[in-house]
Amino acid sequence: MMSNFWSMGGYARYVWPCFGFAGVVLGWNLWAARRLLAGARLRSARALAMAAGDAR
Amino acid sequence: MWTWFYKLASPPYVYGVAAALMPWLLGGAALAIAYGLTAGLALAPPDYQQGDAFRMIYVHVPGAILSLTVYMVMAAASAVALIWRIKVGHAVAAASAPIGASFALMALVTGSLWGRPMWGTYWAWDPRLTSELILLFIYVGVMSLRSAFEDPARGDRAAALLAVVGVVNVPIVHFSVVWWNSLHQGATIVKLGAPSMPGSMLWPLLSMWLGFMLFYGAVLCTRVQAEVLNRERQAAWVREAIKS
Amino acid sequence: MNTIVDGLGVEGVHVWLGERHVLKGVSLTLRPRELLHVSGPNGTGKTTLLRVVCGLLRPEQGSVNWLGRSITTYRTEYQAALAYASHEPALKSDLTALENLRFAVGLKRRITADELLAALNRTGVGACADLPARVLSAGQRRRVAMARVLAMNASVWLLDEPYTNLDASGADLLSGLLQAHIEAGGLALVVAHHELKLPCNIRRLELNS
Amino acid sequence: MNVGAGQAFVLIVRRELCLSFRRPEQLFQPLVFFLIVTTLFPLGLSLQLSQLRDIAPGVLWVAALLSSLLSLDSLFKNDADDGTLEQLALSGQGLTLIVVAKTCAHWLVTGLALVVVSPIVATALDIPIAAFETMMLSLALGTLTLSWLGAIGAGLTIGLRRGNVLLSLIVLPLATPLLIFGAAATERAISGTSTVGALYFLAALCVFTCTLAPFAATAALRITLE
Repeated sequence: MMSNFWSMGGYARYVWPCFGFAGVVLGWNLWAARRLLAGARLRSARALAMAAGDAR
Repeated sequence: MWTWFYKLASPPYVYGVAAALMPWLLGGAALAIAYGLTAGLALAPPDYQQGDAFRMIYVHVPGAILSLTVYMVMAAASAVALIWRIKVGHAVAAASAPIGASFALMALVTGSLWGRPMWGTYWAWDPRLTSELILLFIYVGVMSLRSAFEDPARGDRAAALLAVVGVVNVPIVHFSVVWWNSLHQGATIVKLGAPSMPGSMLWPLLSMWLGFMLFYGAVLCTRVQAEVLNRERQAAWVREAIKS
Repeated sequence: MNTIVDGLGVEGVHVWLGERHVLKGVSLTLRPRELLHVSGPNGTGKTTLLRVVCGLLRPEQGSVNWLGRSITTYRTEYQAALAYASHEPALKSDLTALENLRFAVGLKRRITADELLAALNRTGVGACADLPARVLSAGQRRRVAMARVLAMNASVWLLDEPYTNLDASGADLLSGLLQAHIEAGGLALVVAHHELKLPCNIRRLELNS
Repeated sequence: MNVGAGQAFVLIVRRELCLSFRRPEQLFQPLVFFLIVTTLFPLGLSLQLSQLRDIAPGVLWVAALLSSLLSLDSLFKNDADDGTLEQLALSGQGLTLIVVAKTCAHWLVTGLALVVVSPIVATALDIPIAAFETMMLSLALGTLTLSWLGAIGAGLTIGLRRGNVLLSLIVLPLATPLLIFGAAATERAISGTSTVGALYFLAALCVFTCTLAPFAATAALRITLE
């Protein structure tokens, strides 16, 4: 039953890479967006710290 | 009269809304995609012509639709940003471009994986795939143009103009590619996603589409936060925003 | 809020170039028969200010007004009254000095070759009129650029480092032209990092970082 | 005393033509490139003459697009580099007029020149003389449209160091419809079938682009100038 599902009627070598690639794209999107936000926060924090330093 | 509009488009407001919306959108996306995958991969019956290979449309079709939808969002945001000089519009456009490009790439790769068993080749110069490829090129052009400028404000506006020019061109490209294709090959290519689908096949597709839309919304929220921060480094509200 | 009805008014102009906040709320007024000398160390936005006053650069905040009206809405009339000499002489090296003038000034007003030659003669480069600009020396190019300003018959002169590459006689000549322009009721904004020695009334604006 | 738009247009076109003819090598280089690229294809493919005729329209059109792109880079860049673009922008004439005049002049010295030499290339590619008329008409329409698309791209990439590559990246995807209809018109002219459909589409694209692109190119120039 299960092996029947995994074989996808003989199309397994196309179906699973297809879904795999879609998964990779979705995962990359999430990861890249988080990384971008973390970077932006870090740079903002640095800029604010520098501005505070200048004020003093 | 326009004050509500500007308040809606003010960076701190957008930042706050994006941060608050993001988990809900991501949760919704996870639910919709989970249902779509289960129903699409396991519950829906195999297609009588394409067998189990048809299941690839559950990522290909939403990916292709999203690549266009994201482009429309990007172009609309760009137009708003250019006309009313609203910085948040540039932030939305800049955030959308890589997401849309990734969806276009997804549509291309999954489309050619679907094409191999159906057409016997990975690439058949099918009009939809060809115009998808050109859409990807336009995305790459917009992103390269934005990053080529040393002054980010100028890069924003240049990329915005190109996005607007592109939106006029995308339908023309699609139409001309369809015209060109009908010239070279007959309409023998099996249509992706038959017009009349039984509900057991259609509902998972709609659910995947909804899931992808929500997913785009979630990623957009995260990216918009970053882009807004990058454009507003000196402002006082940033101090409050990045504390949390 | 000062609305200068008979001259040029710049109000609270802020410009960011990338991450750099170059102009931080610069205001100035300039009336006919006035010369404003803008000075300051390198990188303080002198050229940026001049480009804003020209209308080449749109400030993120603040406005530039000519005869009491914003130069963005009043662009054509303002540009017709304006002569700008940028830091580089802005000459096409393949065209002769005379052709350079004809194609630049000819867009502003109808002008004959004789008038253009007269302008070139006044700046002392009449003999170079038919030479391509690429064979001219840096000082001669500067003089041709000055002749272009003259020929435009403009009331507003916006000059960016006009004394660069000029020899002593050239500098005297330029000072004389500026003096004559001011006395004739014109107004001028001159960016220069050294002192201007002119008999007319010079106001100063010092930009600091 | 003021200079009307018509006079200003003529003056700018004259200026551009004058500049082009002072540097004839800049005129000939894209044309020579066009000839060389079309020579490379048959050499690389080593085809029989009859097969050459099959690929001729595509080769001709790809070479035409690429060689037109070569000269587009300098459309505004040269003037921006030596400061004369600022003088033009402050001349009291609208920026749109300047963009239109410069682009028209550019097409005259590049596009039209390419159309004129195209029969030589066509002969080498074994395109029958009967197809020349359609081919030249389609090339004229196509290069004019491309000049306009390129004006947008050139306006957007003025101040950039690697602007040339970026310009191609921006303009070529937008130019795909031109390639499709242009090559199709030429192909049909060779095979003797009706060319009207493809030519109409090409003409429609040309009219559409010439109507909207001046405004887009002006906006592009404003963005990079301001």
